[in-house]
Amino acid sequence: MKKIINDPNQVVQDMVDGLIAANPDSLKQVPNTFVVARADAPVAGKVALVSGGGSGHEPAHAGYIGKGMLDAAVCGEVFTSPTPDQVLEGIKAVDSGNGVLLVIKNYTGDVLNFEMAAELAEAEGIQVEKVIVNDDVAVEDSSFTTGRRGIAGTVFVHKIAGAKADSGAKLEAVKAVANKVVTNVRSMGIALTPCTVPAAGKPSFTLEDHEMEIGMGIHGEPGIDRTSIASADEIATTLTEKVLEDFDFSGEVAVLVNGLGATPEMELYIMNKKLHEILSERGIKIYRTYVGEYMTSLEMAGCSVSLLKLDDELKELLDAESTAPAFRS
Amino acid sequence: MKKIINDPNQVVQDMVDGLIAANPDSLKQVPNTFVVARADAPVAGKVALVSGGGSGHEPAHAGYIGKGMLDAAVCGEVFTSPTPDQVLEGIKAVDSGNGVLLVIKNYTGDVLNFEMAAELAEAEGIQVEKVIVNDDVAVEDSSFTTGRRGIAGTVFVHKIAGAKADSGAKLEAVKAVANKVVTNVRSMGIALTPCTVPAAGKPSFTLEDHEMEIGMGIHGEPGIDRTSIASADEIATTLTEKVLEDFDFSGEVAVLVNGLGATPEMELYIMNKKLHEILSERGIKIYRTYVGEYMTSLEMAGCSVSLLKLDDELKELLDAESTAPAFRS
Amino acid sequence: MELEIHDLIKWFEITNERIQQHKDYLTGLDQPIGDGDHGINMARGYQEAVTKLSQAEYQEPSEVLRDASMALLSKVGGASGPLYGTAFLKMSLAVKGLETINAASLVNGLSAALLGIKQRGKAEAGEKTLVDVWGPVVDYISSEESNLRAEDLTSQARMAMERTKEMMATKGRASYFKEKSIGHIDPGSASSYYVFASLAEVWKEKT
Amino acid sequence: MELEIHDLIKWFEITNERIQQHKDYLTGLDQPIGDGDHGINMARGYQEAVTKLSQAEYQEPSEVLRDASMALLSKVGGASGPLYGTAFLKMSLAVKGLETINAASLVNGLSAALLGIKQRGKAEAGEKTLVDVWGPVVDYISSEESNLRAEDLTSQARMAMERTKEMMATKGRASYFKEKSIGHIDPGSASSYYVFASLAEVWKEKT
Ligand SMILES: Nc1ncnc2c1ncn2[C@@H]1O[C@H](COP(=O)(O)OP(=O)(O)O)[C@@H](O)[C@H]1O
Ligand SMILES: Nc1ncnc2c1ncn2[C@@H]1O[C@H](COP(=O)(O)OP(=O)(O)O)[C@@H](O)[C@H]1O
Ligand SMILES: [Mg+2]
Ligand SMILES: [Mg+2]
Ligand SMILES: [Mg+2]
Ligand SMILES: [Mg+2]
Repeated sequence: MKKIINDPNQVVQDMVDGLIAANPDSLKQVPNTFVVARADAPVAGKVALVSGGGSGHEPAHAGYIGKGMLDAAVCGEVFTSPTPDQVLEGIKAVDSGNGVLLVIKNYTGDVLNFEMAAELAEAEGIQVEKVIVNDDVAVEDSSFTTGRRGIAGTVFVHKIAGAKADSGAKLEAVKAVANKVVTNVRSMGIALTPCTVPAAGKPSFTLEDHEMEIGMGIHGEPGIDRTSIASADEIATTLTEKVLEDFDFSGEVAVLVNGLGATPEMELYIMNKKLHEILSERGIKIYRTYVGEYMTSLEMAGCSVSLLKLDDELKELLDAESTAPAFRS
Repeated sequence: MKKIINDPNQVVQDMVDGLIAANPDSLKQVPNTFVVARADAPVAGKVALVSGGGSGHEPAHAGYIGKGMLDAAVCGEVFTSPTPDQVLEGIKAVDSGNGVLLVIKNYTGDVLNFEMAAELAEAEGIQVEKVIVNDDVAVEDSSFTTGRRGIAGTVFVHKIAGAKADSGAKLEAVKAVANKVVTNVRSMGIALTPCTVPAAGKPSFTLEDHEMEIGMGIHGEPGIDRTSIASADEIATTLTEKVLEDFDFSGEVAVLVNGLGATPEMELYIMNKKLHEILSERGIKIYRTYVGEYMTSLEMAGCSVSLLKLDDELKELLDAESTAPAFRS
Repeated sequence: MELEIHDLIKWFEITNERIQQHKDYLTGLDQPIGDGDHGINMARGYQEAVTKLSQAEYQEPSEVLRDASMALLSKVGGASGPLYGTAFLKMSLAVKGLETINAASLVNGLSAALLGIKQRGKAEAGEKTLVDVWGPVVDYISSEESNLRAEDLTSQARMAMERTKEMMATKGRASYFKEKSIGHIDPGSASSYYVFASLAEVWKEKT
Repeated sequence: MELEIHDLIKWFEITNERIQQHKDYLTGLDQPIGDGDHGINMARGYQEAVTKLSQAEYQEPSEVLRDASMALLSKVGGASGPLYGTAFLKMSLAVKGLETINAASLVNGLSAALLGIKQRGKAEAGEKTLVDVWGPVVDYISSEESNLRAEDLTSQARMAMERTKEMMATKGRASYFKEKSIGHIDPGSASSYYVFASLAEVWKEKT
């Protein structure tokens, strides 16, 4: 394991300290927690957004804290959901009396811990709603199972719901637009290499030198298929087609080409070239393209493609001001 | 070699296409070149900034194109300086008649090719000045040798000279503040793993599983020392002390903790924590901190630390508006 | 036969011993069909619970259950944390006010706990989760009530745990492995087995 | 004895053959003390140069040198591109207007080229660069002028190249290797040796 760390069991602590040190004017840490919040939270008159989950997906989620996006991010241990008491602290730190929306990636651990936190918060008289993001088309969609995982598409929920909240909308309306994003976003990724959780010290799975896994999750969850590594054009085609099969994107879309950690930006742009070719062949209009690391998996090599179908409301909110370091607009 | 690419000899072509596709409103490609420029270039009445060099350092340099930073970036083959004809096209594409400043990282290849381009441009009646960035303290500073390499500190030159140009300053003044940055910036990095140039197909050097190289350059140039891998605190201490030994930073500084490619943001923030401790112990005030991937080396794992000593002029220019995707302010 | 405050504390202590002892086994079960942390999670949480219980003074059994629940909630994490936390929280509410817990109120308490787990996790029998041990065990205890025998409780729990081996997971991380989840014992069912085996041990000493 | 247009074209053609033939050798020299691309760079550039020369019509030798210079400038890249490009550009200017190049004007041309390399690269003799072949060769040619002998030209160039082995690089990428650069032949000096060995071959055929 080659990492620039100190005690493997202290990485989240150290990271949060370093994050706050880097952004003393815009961020604050809720004492005795791994909750990071807007320095000016609670923001009077505004519905607050709280997200979070296991660490190791940076810049998700603390990088999305800022005007027009999240009010707080709850940082769990690496790849482990934060506990309800931590999430509760996050909710309490940002509620201005206008209620709090929880943006949760669909993993059983995250869902259960955030739900309990919501109940605890309601017990304290705080109005809480939640939206569960499940954009990973590599998992089949079923109401009888745990269902699809939440991956990079979550960033669009942060951006658009955050903009809605910033516009002064009520909790119900913010929740509604968040769900609208969830309904209209789909993603899928591939991995070329595993990653190593610091406390574990060794990779959680292995991939041969010639192998890649199609549809692998951001914690190394199994995907659809393990094949020998393909060209960028083939990978872009596979991912895009799976996403397009799953939902009718005809019209206008936003595109997110996301790097999982070790993959250079150069490769993401090479993917993006083909992606644009495929979409324009299909007559799908691209309104905005985002290329970079938005939802990572430590030092995993690989990428994901997300598409969000847009209407006028979503376009306006997507372009609205955001001061979050990881998503300026 | 595990990469998301098509033809290894076409990566720069494909990358530039993907980059333009992602930013159709803000960027344009100069026909038949790998020159990327502001869509609205030449900007009337403004001194233009052109940088570039070998590709593989993304977001350097095309990611720094925008209002308040670069007007054009000339993309060479991976780790290979662009040729004078390409640089000349970049100069011609952005000159508004107010002259062009070339920001060159100090490598013989870059310096010679950009210098020749400058002469060719002058022959065509374009006013050209250049500044050579040499911030890497891992190389001893000598006027009898090639001297220090230009690494991540270059980003500060782009930002501050770009802001100066945006303020309407004349070429001489823009050059002067660029040189002021060069005088006041120092950097040093470490590498944990090598990287692979696509066309080469295999790493240009090797590091054992327990090894790291201190002071290694962004193309894998030899550093000062090869040791077994140390803790984040030790690495931060080594790099910061080397940088502080080299120049008197007492006063106020901007800090850049730069990831070389594969290193997760989490580790950069862990570095940043220690960095802040060291600087505050020394009574050095931190005005701004930037943490992320600013000057990479393909998928190399490692990081660099840059310090820039600030005065009021530099502070103001550092904070001035920039619309460059990789350095929003 | 009645369980008193110290018996409940004993229950968590014995469970903790077994979980610490089989920590790696539980983690091992979570590797092929999960993320390999169940033993670590449970060991962290139960250690916290017994520490907490050893430090406080209690007026009635429900308080023990509430404190244990809070400790598990804040320390176990993952999916199992909220589930075990909810189970003991609901059980605590169900026996609130009672000075001791007899067979009937044990049935009440554990039924409430099971209901809590089902509501929280939205899992039904046969989805290869905690429910597949808690469900059969609660059924058994209800059917026996006061003639409950410790040995049978243990064996019922063990058999239930072993039956999860043949199930395909449709809830939790293991569900991503679809058919591949068949042939492995469910980690959470294994930890639940330790919970009930420990309860049986406490029960036995009373009879 | 005079070099005509077709002789100069021949010069680049023969040089190109040798560079293509020894491409991997040149790249190999650039690996231990550089970035392992000198052979690739030179092969790419010289190929372009001869292609260009084969397609155009020329009125005088200086035009051949100018076109070759431009081809090398735009295709070699790295440090050596501008250096070779400058060399032939300066040589072209030095012989401008001449219908043929005799020994005296060859000395003029190559001296101008050497000066160009020195000005461009700011390297002096002994820094383990092109200069360490071009310098001694130009000295030799100047001293001989018209009694220049092809064999001696070749051997002078080879000896100069071999002397770079003992030098410590203080310019170019190799300078980062400091002492470690000693013991390796300088890649650019090796390619320069092919340039002059080829010139000797052309020269020989004329005498
Ligand atoms: N929806 C659910 N209902 C009941 N139990 C569940 C559910 N999802 C998961 N579990 C239980 O949780 C166990 C996994 O716990 P653990 O590994 O600690 O958490 P995580 O899966 O988040 O890493 C599974 O073996 C299963 O018994
Ligand atoms: N300042 C300089 N002056 C003269 N020749 C130089 C100088 N720097 C480098 N060279 C020559 O260039 C050669 C390297 O060329 P090449 O490998 O093609 O470029 P790069 O070093 O940019 O990869 C060196 O072997 C040396 O002979
Ligand atoms: Mg688990
Ligand atoms: Mg887990
Ligand atoms: Mg080279
Ligand atoms: Mg080179």
